[in-house]
Order: sequence, then structure tokens, then C-alpha cells
Amino acid sequence: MTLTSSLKAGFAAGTLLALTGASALAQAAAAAPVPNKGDTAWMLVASALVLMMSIPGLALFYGGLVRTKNMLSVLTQVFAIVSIVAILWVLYGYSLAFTNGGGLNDYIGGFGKAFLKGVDPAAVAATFSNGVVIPELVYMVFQMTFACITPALIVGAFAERMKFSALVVFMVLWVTFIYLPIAHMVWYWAGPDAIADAAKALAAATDGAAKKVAQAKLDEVVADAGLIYKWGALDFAGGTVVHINAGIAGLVGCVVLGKRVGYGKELMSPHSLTMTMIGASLLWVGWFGFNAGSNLEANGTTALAFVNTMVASAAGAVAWLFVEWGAKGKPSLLGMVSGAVAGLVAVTPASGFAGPMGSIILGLVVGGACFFFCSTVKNALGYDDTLDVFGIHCVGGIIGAIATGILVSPSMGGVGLVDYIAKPGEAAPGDYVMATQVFNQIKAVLLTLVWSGVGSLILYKIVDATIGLRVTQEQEREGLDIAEHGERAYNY
Amino acid sequence: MTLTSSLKAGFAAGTLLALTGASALAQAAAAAPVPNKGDTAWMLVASALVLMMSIPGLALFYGGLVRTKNMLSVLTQVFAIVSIVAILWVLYGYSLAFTNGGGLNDYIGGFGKAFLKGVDPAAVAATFSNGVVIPELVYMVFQMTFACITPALIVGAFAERMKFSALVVFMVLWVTFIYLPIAHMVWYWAGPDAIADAAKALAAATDGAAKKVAQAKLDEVVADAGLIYKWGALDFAGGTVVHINAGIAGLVGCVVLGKRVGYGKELMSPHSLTMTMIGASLLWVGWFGFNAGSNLEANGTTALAFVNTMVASAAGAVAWLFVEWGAKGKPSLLGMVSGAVAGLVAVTPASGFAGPMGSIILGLVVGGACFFFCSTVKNALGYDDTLDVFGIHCVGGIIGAIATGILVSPSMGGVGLVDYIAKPGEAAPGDYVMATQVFNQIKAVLLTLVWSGVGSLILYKIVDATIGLRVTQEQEREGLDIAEHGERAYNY
Amino acid sequence: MTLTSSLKAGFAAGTLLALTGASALAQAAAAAPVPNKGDTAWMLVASALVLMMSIPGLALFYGGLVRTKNMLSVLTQVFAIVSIVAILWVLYGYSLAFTNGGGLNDYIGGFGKAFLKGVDPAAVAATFSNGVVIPELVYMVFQMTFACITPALIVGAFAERMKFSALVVFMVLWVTFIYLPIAHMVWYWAGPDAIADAAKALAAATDGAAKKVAQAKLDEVVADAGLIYKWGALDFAGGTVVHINAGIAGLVGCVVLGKRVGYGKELMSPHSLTMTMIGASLLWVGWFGFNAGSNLEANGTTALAFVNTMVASAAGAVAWLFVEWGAKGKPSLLGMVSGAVAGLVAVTPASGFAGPMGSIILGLVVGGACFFFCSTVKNALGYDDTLDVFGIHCVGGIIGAIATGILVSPSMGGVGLVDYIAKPGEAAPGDYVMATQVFNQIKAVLLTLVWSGVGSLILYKIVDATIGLRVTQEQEREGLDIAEHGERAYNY
Amino acid sequence: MKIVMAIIKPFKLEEVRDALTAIGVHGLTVTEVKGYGRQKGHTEIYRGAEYAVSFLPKLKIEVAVATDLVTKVIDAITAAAKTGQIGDGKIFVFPIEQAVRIRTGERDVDAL
Amino acid sequence: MKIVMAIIKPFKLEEVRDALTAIGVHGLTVTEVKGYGRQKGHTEIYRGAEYAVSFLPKLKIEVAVATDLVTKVIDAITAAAKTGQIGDGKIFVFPIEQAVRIRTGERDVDAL
Amino acid sequence: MKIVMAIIKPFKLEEVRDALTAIGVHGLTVTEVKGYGRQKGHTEIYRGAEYAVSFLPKLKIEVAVATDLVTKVIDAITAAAKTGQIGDGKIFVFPIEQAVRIRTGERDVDAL
Ligand SMILES: Nc1ncnc2c1ncn2[C@@H]1O[C@H](COP(=O)(O)OP(=O)(O)O)[C@@H](O)[C@H]1O
Ligand SMILES: Nc1ncnc2c1ncn2[C@@H]1O[C@H](COP(=O)(O)OP(=O)(O)O)[C@@H](O)[C@H]1O
Ligand SMILES: Nc1ncnc2c1ncn2[C@@H]1O[C@H](COP(=O)(O)OP(=O)(O)O)[C@@H](O)[C@H]1O
Repeated sequence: MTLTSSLKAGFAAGTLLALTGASALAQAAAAAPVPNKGDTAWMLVASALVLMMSIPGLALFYGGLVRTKNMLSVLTQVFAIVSIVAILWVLYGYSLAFTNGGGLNDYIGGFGKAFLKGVDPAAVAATFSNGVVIPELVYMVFQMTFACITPALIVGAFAERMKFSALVVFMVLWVTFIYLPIAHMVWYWAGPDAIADAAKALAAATDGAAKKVAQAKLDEVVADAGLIYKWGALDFAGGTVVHINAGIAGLVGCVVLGKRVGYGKELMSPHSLTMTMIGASLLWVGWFGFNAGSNLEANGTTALAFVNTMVASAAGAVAWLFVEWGAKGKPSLLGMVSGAVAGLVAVTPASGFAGPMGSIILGLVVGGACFFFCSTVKNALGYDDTLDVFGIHCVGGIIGAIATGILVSPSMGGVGLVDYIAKPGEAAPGDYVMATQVFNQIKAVLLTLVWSGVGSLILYKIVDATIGLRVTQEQEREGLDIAEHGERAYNY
Repeated sequence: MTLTSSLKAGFAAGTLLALTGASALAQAAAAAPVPNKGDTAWMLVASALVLMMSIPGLALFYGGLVRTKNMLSVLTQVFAIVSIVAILWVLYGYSLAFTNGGGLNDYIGGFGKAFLKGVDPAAVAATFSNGVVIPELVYMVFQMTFACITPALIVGAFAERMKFSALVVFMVLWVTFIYLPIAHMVWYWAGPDAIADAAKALAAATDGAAKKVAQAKLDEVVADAGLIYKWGALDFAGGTVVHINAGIAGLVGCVVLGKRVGYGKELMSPHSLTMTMIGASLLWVGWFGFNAGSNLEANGTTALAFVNTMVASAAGAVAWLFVEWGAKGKPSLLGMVSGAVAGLVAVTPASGFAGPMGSIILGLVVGGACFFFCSTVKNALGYDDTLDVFGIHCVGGIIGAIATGILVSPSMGGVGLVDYIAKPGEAAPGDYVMATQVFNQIKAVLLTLVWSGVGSLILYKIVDATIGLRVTQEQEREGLDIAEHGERAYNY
Repeated sequence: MTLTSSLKAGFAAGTLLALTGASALAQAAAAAPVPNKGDTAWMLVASALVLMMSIPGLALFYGGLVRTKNMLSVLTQVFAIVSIVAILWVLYGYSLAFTNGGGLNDYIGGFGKAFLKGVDPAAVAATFSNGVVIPELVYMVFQMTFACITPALIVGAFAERMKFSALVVFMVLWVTFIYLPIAHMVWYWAGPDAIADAAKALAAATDGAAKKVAQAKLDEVVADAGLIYKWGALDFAGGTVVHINAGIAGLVGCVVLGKRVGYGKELMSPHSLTMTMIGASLLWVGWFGFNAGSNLEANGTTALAFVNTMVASAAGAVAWLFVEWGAKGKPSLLGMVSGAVAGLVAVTPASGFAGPMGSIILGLVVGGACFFFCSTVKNALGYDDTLDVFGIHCVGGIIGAIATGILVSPSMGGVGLVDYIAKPGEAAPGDYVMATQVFNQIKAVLLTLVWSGVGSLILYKIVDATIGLRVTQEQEREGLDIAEHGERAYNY
Repeated sequence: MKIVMAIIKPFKLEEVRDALTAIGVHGLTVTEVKGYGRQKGHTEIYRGAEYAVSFLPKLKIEVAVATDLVTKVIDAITAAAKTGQIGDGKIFVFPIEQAVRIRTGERDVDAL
Repeated sequence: MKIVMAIIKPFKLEEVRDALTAIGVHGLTVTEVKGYGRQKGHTEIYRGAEYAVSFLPKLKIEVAVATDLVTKVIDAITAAAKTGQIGDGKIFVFPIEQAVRIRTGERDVDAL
Repeated sequence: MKIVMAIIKPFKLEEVRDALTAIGVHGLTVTEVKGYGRQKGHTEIYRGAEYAVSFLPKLKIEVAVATDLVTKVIDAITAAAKTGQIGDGKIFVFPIEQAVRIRTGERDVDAL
């Protein structure tokens, strides 16, 4: 997405808005589009909801699952990551993710908007609809919350044993070298209006020469996007960028750090499933901002993403609940909420593309699959992914990312693909071939797995060599709360 | 409410919206109304808020009040109900509640929208204002959250002793045979535009024949509504459908299941009033979505419902706090939050009709009344309604439902009734007679009490005969968390 | 702000809204502006968010920091204050704060809107943009939530020792005699349209006489504002009204009540930093409603306030985290969340005026400053401000209030001042002189400190003389939960 | 003097307390403990991991009494705490040499 | 050797600990307990239900000392834990036959 | 009969339990306690305030056994609970005069 126009005087914006409908009538496409306040209101709320997902949502979901002596360390890690990344995002994160990176544009953006240069109250950002824009500051902060939660997801994998200093350094590096490139590759594009303008210019072009120029311009605009975006891979709200990305980084992390002291021998039951349930619930509620917010405006498609989020989560919960009930003899709360999260993870890339029935099926599938993975495969492989970051976020993310290629199909009740060029200025249905789409999805998944897997491994090694990743055995026994933070989570 | 129109191309909607004002100007009523993004944004948020009411809100409010050994079972029950009902709602719930049920239309809808047939991103639903619609998917999911929380309210009555398997089966039956019919009877109608069109046609009709046809058509449209709606009973956000409905089902349930082991003899103090307070607060916050969201758009009336919700809750809290302080000698947190919930329950049916001062009085009355009921009447009657589902939701709901008939009166600062036919296309003030209105309210209350009371009794008996409702005494002693779910809520 | 117009028929509003753009075109200024549904939606959400800040947010942030035996008393105090103030606000609070107070108008409003007289669903309130209004009921309830949280902030200062009855009486007095006047002095003004109309009339005036009359009228309109507002002091969301105001009242309170029994001798570690973290997170999330909501509409400036809130909080958290890490050897959760709150406090008055980079710097500064104050200065002075209400809210508030005068400068990336008269009907840039602005800010800070400091002292003394402020030593030892409320927060 | 220490099932506390007051014993001290013995525990499952929990919640009651009361106390506790199922618990009798009431400094039997 | 066990009011812990260190006792074990005795409890009200809570929070302190130190320890505890109000608690003295320091295997007095 | 009471480090519970079952002791009672002794505690900092926490979490294990088993029990516990670092804990042996199994009324050794 790009900054498509800039009106002066933020204060005046209000007045201008009142004229939207009218002016649009009057000068049609000519006038630079101004934000609709309904869209702005929705995106502000969505951003707040995504922040709530990380704090307190994710922090509690994770924290409840560790032992009392490590509760506070988990809360601290999540809260610190959110705070630090928010700053980085303003300094250079947003710019590197969402501007044209020149020669490296396939992989990463540039520094054009570092320190939010030019991102003032009057700047607007494109959406997925022609002629619909939102204040760029809202777009920026909405994306910020995604950058804040993704690294926080990773901490679950090596919870209860990582050094706080190492964690801070690792996360700064990870966001910079793993998250920003992936986000750019998947989500950066020129936006519908830029394409429409170029396409119109082409249509308007009369003689051959003009046509050639216009065609070149159009190609350039279309080519102004990240690599994975250009592959045609779909990721509505972050299946690759957020979940697969964090999930694989977590797996590598827990393997590099090694198992917890006493793993497999000592009782390590969750210290408060109450907190985990609160966290899961807030994740669910916040996820509406995450998925439906990713539509960047408040329309019927937003409602669709909202509904898909609701039902996929419910289906995931129901699936895990009953499958575990059958397999282990008892229906568990932890299982059910894990299933809900798995459902949310899986529907993330599909939320704006699939239909409600498709999302229910996706949720049922992923609920069962993740249960099987976490309860069987994981034990077989024997790594210590403390909170199943891989088993839920990566496995669920992969299933969702690939399923998106199928569920988007109108034949499956999906919304189909969009073609912004066919009828410049309108979103025309694009032609969809399931095999191709699924293939594109798989390519996106693989690139993410490799980039994040290998990249994270390198970063872990660097931090280990310099600071050391893990606390001493005594500290681990005492618990990170006292050892690392000099506090206790509870003093009843 | 009905699907009044269907535009193609969900994506295009965005662009179309920008023209609202204008097109409305241009072709007046002719053009099919399109959703206002402000309304859509608000209703999306409202839906998320209502989900937050159940999870974590209600789950914590209830969970905090049980003993530690049963905490997890309460959380599991609420979360499971929400997840299961969400799926049912998509499969057939929404259709049975909000479509025309043909011959049975007085009592229940049909299967026309089962599996959300036709409910695509472009489908719109009517509101209470002529010419104002919202995406039907939003309306559907907003109503879904109501269907999710209502059965969850019931679990408080027989908490700490019901078998989980029995609970799941009972709830599926209850939603199908009790909730859906009541929701249809109270809330299903043709919508303002359908009525306006028919009324205009009548006005336009010239010769007698045409008049007769048009009149018939109008009668038909007006008659296309649920039984209680046609009685003229008012229920803005669910006093009958949600609270009385769940409250009476709870009472019947706790009587059928019998008292908890040790009830009256052993100490059964709430294990965490902290959780109960968190739950009550989130219920309060979420209730804005519940009540103000029930206006289906974002205008002055929505603001009124919001304000009424705020002050009735505050008044209920203050009333219980001080009455208990006087009667028992100490002001208690549990009392105050119970009063807040009682106030919210009572104002639910009145929220869009009463004035702020009327809502304050309602809150004060219900706060005192419910305190008296829970602390005196209940003990006198001697049934074991674990968390006072009846004493707060049913008693508070009845007071609110009847008071609505009074507080809607303009003379009491209420907004009065609306007549959609007098001036087709506009909401004209209808003629209000307090006695009639109160009588209609009472009829609605009685039908709900009977339908849900008798219906639930039958369902409990069926489940008891087949699966058995209650756990063994040993399991009850051990606690449902370990016995039923194989987990503990806390491992400090 | 004032009631600028009143359309009849709340229900009809819906339809009217659809015509906004158009009618605005048609009859320009002539037509009374109607609310934009996007603004209404946003302000409804903002109000709910601010309520969530107090309950459960603030209650948990504070409650987690006290000892188990006093947890419930803190929750009760916060919840009770919110409930009571909500009622007062409807009865007379809103009117005294936001209407013209005649002769006393510099200091306080009148009773014109007592019992919300005339504040019906059709009444609208001005915003900061010409021609943009919102339903007055929304404005009223948004402001109500501010009045609810401010006194609740004070309880942290004398937590664990104040008598509940005394607290209730004190808070009622405090809101009436301290909060309402300050709110009126800082925030009450005639609104942009009133000014624009008067200015246009002046411009239109032809002969001298008319000019004189018009000029007089304009002067009157401009003069129709609170004292501090007229001084030209800026306070976007309540640095003076909320934080300095509550902070100084807290300091006076903890000095008047004296130290807790065992203070300095016994271990008084926070009973649940988990609750404190949840509270801090909800404060952060809710604060978006507090700050961005204070723009009263949903536009680019709202987005700016949102972003500033996000980054200042993050910067405050990061600052305290690292400074404490350096100074005390360990990075603590409590430190980090305290820093986040300090950042939020400081950015409150600046949120709609500063730029993101300015807010980051502000957050960094205040994070370090408050750490120093709470960990060093406080101990040096030796008063027992239980939860550092002064050290964070007052100190942070003062830093923020003064910094606002600097950060608003366009040269610092701020938005600059607005002149509503220069170009009637538009918000023109006003002329800004840093020295003058900072001076105005300081004057506002001082007046608030004196008014609230002295006023609170008097009120404490009155309550102490009549009811007595403090519980007995035995009750304090036993804990306020049992002694004052007859309940325990936990029964594990 | 002796101290009679009993390990009982938690929900039996009230009954035991009443039984003791009935025979004139008006003081006791209770401790929450976890017991391991014949009574089998349960299994807890958290996602992949299954834990066999063999320590069960019990209450430890300590009653200091004059020697001649010991038998009555034992009988009272046994009667009140018995359910007949495995896990009812044990009673142990310790000799004590001194007892002091802190408030008054009273000694031995007077201190009880 | 003896074990001196004292039941005290929770907020007295620090003072007792200091009193003991003052007389050269550098080790003790503390347990949270609930006590029932002369000191009257309080009533808790939860909506309809009223509960008379007669078990009050106390701390149990156990100190193993050489026999000759017992009196000094008793005096130290009594002095430090006393408030003069009902509920100050009790002190009981148990004989012990052996003591072992796990780390070193040292026995008896050396183990303390 | 004796009661062997041991104060150990919390994470050693499983090992000690296994060591005891290994020598045929199938019952014990565990209490969470806080210990004060040579092992130094840690400092907790909450905003301004710094607290030196000298009471550390420990577990108290009580095992009633026939007199002849005492030595084996002591050795088993010592072996299992030892880490060699300060704070490993203590073992104390109390004489007991009677033991009763509440369920059956069995006495003394049969009651264990
Ligand atoms: N040898 C022992 N020493 C100390 N406590 C014991 C011993 N044996 C059993 N207990 C305690 O008694 C409780 C009940 O014992 P158990 O063998 O389970 O059933 P029963 O009391 O019917 O024999 C155990 O949970 C434990 O707390
Ligand atoms: N006979 C007893 N056996 C064991 N503990 C006792 C006994 N009597 C009292 N206690 C303990 O001592 C505490 C204080 O006793 P109480 O009678 O309340 O006051 P006082 O110590 O002034 O006599 C009680 O709470 C209880 O824990
Ligand atoms: N004199 C004592 N009486 C009772 N318990 C003691 C005594 N001395 C130590 N303890 C208990 O033993 C634990 C370990 O003792 P400590 O001196 O810290 O290390 P070590 O066991 O290596 O000597 C203490 O935490 C305390 O619980």
C-alpha cells in the first residue's frame, strides 16, 4: 500500500469529510479520495483490539500455562516486546515494511518514511477498494500492532528458561531481519487506485507511442509489490507473516535452547488455567480486530472476515474438545481453548476470502490436527516447545495458508479473486484456478519457513555466542521471576 | 427483520458507499439503501463486545463465585456453550429465528437461510429506521452472540454439580426448542422499509380494487412477525428473550438437580471475588454492545441506550450497596457488583425506550428488589440456585420488562412508540396507552415464563432419563474440575 | 461545548443522516449540522473504553499492588466511586461542568442541564471542527467516564487504611467542589460553530453600529469559556483536569491520613503483579478511548492522538525498564508497567497536539523521571503514598502539561495552534509563541495544584472531623476486606 | 500433656471440630497438607502431557490436651472423620513437655 | 534436643525471628496455619449466605534447639509475640531424638 | 514408633518419595513451609521499596514408621534430598506413642 495523496490541515479534514458523498458525485474520480469516518472509526478500534490481544491477552494465555515461579517472566517478556517493537516501528519498521525498497523492493522497503516522515494527520493510505482510503496514521498503527504481537508469540516456545537480556536483543534482531522482510514481501503493493489510474491512462492512450508508455507505467505500478504478493499468494491477515513466521522461529528456538530442567520428570502443570482462559478469550475478541481489521474498511467483506473469525474459532474449540474427549476420556478446558486459538490461527489468512461454512470446516480440521500434533507428534519428536508455539501457530498457520487457496474458490462459498485492471476503478472478479492458487500458497509457506527458520537459527547462534541464551540451572530452579526480575507474581 | 435487497460484488460495496448521501438525494426511495459505514463499524464492535460479555466476562463473574475445585468446570461450560451455539447458529439457528416460518411463523422461522444461504457480504438487513440497512452478516453475528450468552447464563443455577455431557446435550436442545422460538416471537418482523413500501403502494392505489390488493399486501407485511411482536410488547435488547428466558430455565434446573452436597452446612464462600469483579466489569462494558448495539445503527437513540445502560447499572450497584450496608451492616463488593448486573438486566428491555432519569429509578428499584430476593426470599424458599440466576436475571428481567411499558412513556421521559405506517417512510410517533402497554409487557413475560419453564422442565427430564444430569457424590466432593475435566484451575 | 441545535424525533435521525453530505452541499452553513455516524460510532466505543479503564483496569492495577487482605477493599472503592459519580453526573455534574455558569462562568457552570434537561437523542454537541457535531448524549457519557475515573485515581494514595464510609463522602464532595470546577475551567467553551457564526456576522456587518454589535457578540461568544481555557492553556485529554488534579489530592490525602501500620518495617509486597499487569494493559488499551476519544470525532487528528498514546506509553515502559535495570540491577515488570502508565499520563494533555517523535521523547523523559521520583525522592520525603498516585499521576501530569506547550510547536512536529476566527468556518493555523504557551501551561498547572491541593485538604479535614478518615489499628491489621466489607478477595 | 495430630479428609473439618468441642476441647490448629498413601490419586492431562497426581489434599489437625483426655479425643476424631473409605487418614499422639499461653504466660494444662 | 513449636499472630513473625536471632538461634521453619480457640472469628456474608468464620490465620513456628536453650527460646518468643490480646497463641515443646543436616550428614546439635 | 520429619528443597519431593517407596514406606504427609537458616535469601524490589526476603520455600515431609525403620528412612531421605548446597534441609525424629488408622481403627504399626 502507498501514500496516495496528502491534503493539508488535519483539522480541516473534519469539514471536508462532511462533503464526501457530494464531492464524489461532483468531480468523480478526479477528486483525491478522503477517508470515510466509519472506516476510520473501525480501524482505530481494530488497532486497539490487536494491542489487547498481546497485552493482556497473549501474556495471560501463555503465562497461565507456566509454573508460578515463571509467570512474571512471561508477562514481562510479552509486555517488553510490545513496547520495544512499537518504538522500532516508528523509527524504521513501518518504512522498511511499507515503502518501495528500490532495488531490493522484492524483499524489503526503504527508509523513505523512517521516523514517520510525511505520515501526518492528513496523509492517507489505500485500502482494497478503489477510491477508499484511511488516514495513514491509522494504517501505520494497525500494522504496528501486528509487528508487536508476532515476536511475542515466539516466547512461548522457550518460556521458563531464556535469559531476559538475550531475549530483548534477539527480538530486536528478529523483527528487523525476519519480520519486516516477510511483511514487505507478502503485503506491500501499490494499491488499487494507483493501478486504476495507470490502467485508465493506458485505456485513454491513443497512438501506439502513448500506449507503450502507458503500458510500461502500468507494468511498473503492478510490479511495485513484494515478492510473495507478486507470486499471487493470498494472506488476508497474516497466516504466513505472523503465525508460520513466529511458529517456526519458536521451534528453532526451543531446540537451540534445549529442554527445561526436569522436563518429562517433574510435574509442570499450568499454574493457572484461569489466566489461560482469560487470555484465550481476549485473543478471540481481539482477533476480530486482527482479521476483520485487515480489510482496512468497514463493509460487507469486513463483516465476512468477522463472521469467519467467529465460527472458525468456535469450530476449532469444538473439534479439539470432542476429539480429546474421545481420545483421552475427558473434555478439557485447555484443550478447548487451544482449539479455539488453532481455529483463529488457521482462519487468519482465509478470513476475508472464505465463506462461513468453509471456515467452520477449516476450524474443525485444524482443531483435530493440532490436537494430534501436540499430543502425539510432539512427544514422538521429543523437543520441548513449552507452550506449543509450533504445534499450534505454525501447524495451524500452514493448514490455514494452504486451505485459503481452496476456500477462496467461489465454488466453495469463497469470494474469489479480484482483478483491479480489467475494469479500472472497479474490483472485477479475477480468474481463479485452484491448482495454481494452492501452488502459490505453498510457495509462500515454504519461503516463510525457510527465511524465518534459517534466519532465526543464525540470530539465536549470534545471541548465544555473545550474551548466552539460557539462564543457569540454579536460576531456572529458583524461577525466572526471582532470578531475572527480582519480583514474584504472587504474594498471597 | 428481513433481507431487503442484495447488491452484487461485495468488494464494490466500498465504492458505492461513498455515494450514499448523493445517490439518496438523487433517486430518493427508488435506490436500494446501502449500509452506512459508521453503522457497520459500530455493529461490528457491538458484536465483539457481546462476545466479551460471555468470554471472559460471564465465565469469570460466575467462576469467581464457585469453590476452587469447580472453577475450571464453570469456565469450561461457558466457553463450550459459546462455541457450540455459534456453530448451531450458522447451521440453522439464525434461519429459524429470523426468517418467515410460513404456517408456524407466529412461533418459529423457517430453513430458508440455513447454512447462511444467501447471506453474503452484499446482503443487507433492515434496522429500525427507514432507509437504513446494515450488512446482514453483521446482523447475523450480532444476534449470534445473543444466542451464545443466553444459555451460558443458565449454568450458574446448577453450577458445581451438573454432568458436563448432560449439560452439552441439554444446551443444544434448549437453544433449539426454547431460545429460537422465543427470539422469533419477540424480534422477528418485516422491517420498516417493507412496511413503508406497502403503505406507499396503498396510498398510491387509486381505484377500489387496487386499494383492496394494496391493503391486503400491507396487512400481510404487518402480519409477517412473531407472536409477541404482534402483541405489541417491547423488548429492546432481550429482557424476555435473554434474561427471563434463562432465569426461569435456571430455577427449574436447580430444583430438578437438587441441592449441592453440604449446602447450608459447609462453608461455600466464593473462591475469588477478584474474578467476579473482573467479570462484572467486563459484563458492564460489554453490555453497551448488547443494549446500544440493539439499535442496529449509530445514532442518537444508540447514544440513549448507551447512557441508560450506564446509569441503570450504576444505580443498581449503588442501591444494593447501600441497602445491604443498612440491612447487614457492611457494604460488600459482591453485593455491589450483583446490583450492577441486576441494573443491567432490568434496563435491557428498556434501554432504547426509557430516559436516563427513568433508567436510574429502574436501577435503584431493581437493585433493592434483587437484594431482598436473593438474601431473604431465596432462603425462605430454600432452593439451591448456586449463583442466583433466577434471583437476578429472572426477577430483574421481569421488573425491567414490565417497567419498560411505563418508562417508554414520553411523560416519563421515554421516547414513546413508533408508527411506521402513518407517514410511510418516516417513523411517526405512535399512540401510547400505558395500561395497554403494560398489559402487553405482562403477556410477553408470562408466555416466556411458561414456554421456557415448562419446556426446560421437559428437556431436563429427557436428559436425566437418558444421560443423567448429576455427577456422583464422590465426584462432587472431589470437585468437577478433576472429576469431569481432569484438570485443576490453579496449581500455585 | 454547547448544545448547538435540537432536531426532533430521535428515530427519524437515521434517515436524516443519510443526507448529510448532500444537504451540507445544498444549504451550506445554513443547515444545522447533523452527526456523522462514524463519529458517533467512535465516540460510543471511546466511552466504553474509558469505563473499562476504571473497571476493571484501574481497580486491578491498584488492587494487585496491595496486600491480599486489602485487595477487595480497593476493588470495592473503585467500583463504588464509578457507580456513584455516574449518578451525580446525570443529576448535576454534567450541567455544572459544561453549561454557562453566568456570573461564575469563569469557574463553574450552571444548572441548566441538571437531570440532563434537554439532552435528548436529538440534541447535538460541538466538536473541534466547524460543522461537525455528535449526539450530546454521547458527549455527556464520554465526559461522565472521565469524572468517574479521576476520583478513583486518588484511592491509591491512601489505600489499605481509609474508612469506606469516609471515602464515599469525601469523593462526593471532591467531585463536586474540585473536579467539576477544574473541568469547567479547562474544557468549557462555546464551540467552533458559535464562534464562526459570530465572526461571520461581524464580517457581514456593514455599518459601524452593526459592526459594534457584531463585535460585542463575538467577544461575548469568545468570552463564554472557562478561566483556564481563556488563558489559552492546552489540555487535550486531561493532564490537569484528571492527573494533576487527582495526583495532588492523593498526596495531601496520604499525608493527612498518615503512614500505614508497619510501613517501612513489615514486608508489604504486592499481592499479585499479575493483576497489576492486567490492569496496566487494560489502562493502555482503554487510554486510546481517553485520548483519541477526546478529539470527539474520527479523523486524522484522532489517529494522531491514538498513535501518540501508543508510542508514549511504549517509550515510558522502555525507559523505566532500562533505567531501573541499570540502577537496581534487574528489569522489573512493575517498573515497566509503571513506566507505561507514566507515559500515558504525560501524553494525555499532548496527545492531539504533539507529533509521534515528540511523544516518544516525552515518554522516555517521563519514564525516567517518575522512576527517579518514586524510588528516590519519595523515600527521601518519607510520606506513604501507597501506590504512587503523586509520583506517577501528578509528576507525570506536570511534565506532560508543560511539555505540551513545547511539543505542540510545528517546529517540533506538533500540529500548532488553531484560530477559529481568522477564517470563520475553517480552522486556520493560529500564531504560536513557545514562551507564551509554556507560560500558559504552567499557570494552568499551578492553579490546578492550588485549587485541588488546598480544596482537598479542607475536605479531608471536614470528613475527618465528622466521620473520621481512618480505620482502627486492629482493623488495619486484620485487613480492610474483612473489617470493612465482611468478605475476602480469595478463598483458595 | 500430649498433642494429638490427625490427618483427615478436608470436608470433615467442621464435623471433627464439633466433635471436639462436644467433649470440651476448645482449641486446635489446622494445616493444609498433601497426603500420599494407599488412596490412589488421579491423572491430569495438559495438552500432550499426562501427570499422575498421587498427593491428595488433606488437613492436619493438632490438638494439645491433658494426657487423660487423649483417648476421648482419639475416639471423637475417629468417629467424626470416618467415611470408611481408603484415605480417611491417621491419628498420631506426640508427648509434649511444656505448653505456654503467650498472652498470659500460663503454663501447661492451664495454657490449653 | 527439643523442638519448640509456637502458634503466633502472623504480623509478629519478623519480631519473633529477630528475637530468636538475638539469642543466637539462626534457623526456624514457618507454616501458615488456621487456628481455632478462644479468640472469636468474624462473619462473612455472600449475598444470601452468612458464614461464621472461626478459624483465624496464624503462623506456626518450629525451632529445633539444644535442651539447655529451651527456656531462653520460650521467653524470647513469648516476649516478641505478645500483644496481650486473646489469640496471641501458644508454645509447645516436643522432645526430639535425632537431628540430621542433610547437606553434611552432621548429627544432633551440630545439625542445627 | 517414630515420626521422621524432614525439611527439604521443594524440587526434591519426587525423588524423596521414590526413595521411601523403594524401602517400603508407602505413606507420608507433605506441608509447604518457609524456611529460615544459613541459606541466604534474595532481594525483591517493588518501585521504591526493597525487601530482603530471608524465608525460602521448603517442603516438610512427615513419615511415621516403626522404630527399627528410622535409620533406613533417614538414610533414604538424606541420599535423595542432598544437593550438597546450603539449604538442603534437616531431618528430625520425634517419638510417637500411638497411631490410629481412622478408617479401620487399627492401631500403631498396623495403622501405618
Ligand atoms: N506413614 C505415614 N506417615 C505419615 N502420614 C501418613 C502415613 N501413611 C499415611 N499417611 C497420611 O494418611 C493419609 C491417608 O492414608 P492412606 O494410606 O491413603 O489411607 P488410610 O488412611 O485409609 O490408610 C495419607 O494421605 C497421608 O497424608
Ligand atoms: N488445645 C490446642 N491445641 C492446639 N492449638 C491450640 C489449642 N488451643 C489454641 N490453639 C492455637 O492457639 C491459637 C490461640 O488460641 P486462643 O485460645 O484463640 O487464644 P489464646 O492464645 O490467647 O489462648 C488458636 O488460634 C490455635 O491455633
Ligand atoms: N533450628 C532449626 N529449627 C527448625 N528448622 C530449621 C532450623 N535450622 C534450619 N531449619 C530449616 O532447615 C532449612 C535449611 O537450613 P539452612 O541452615 O538454610 O541450610 P542447611 O540445611 O544446609 O543447614 C531452613 O530453611 C529451615 O527451614
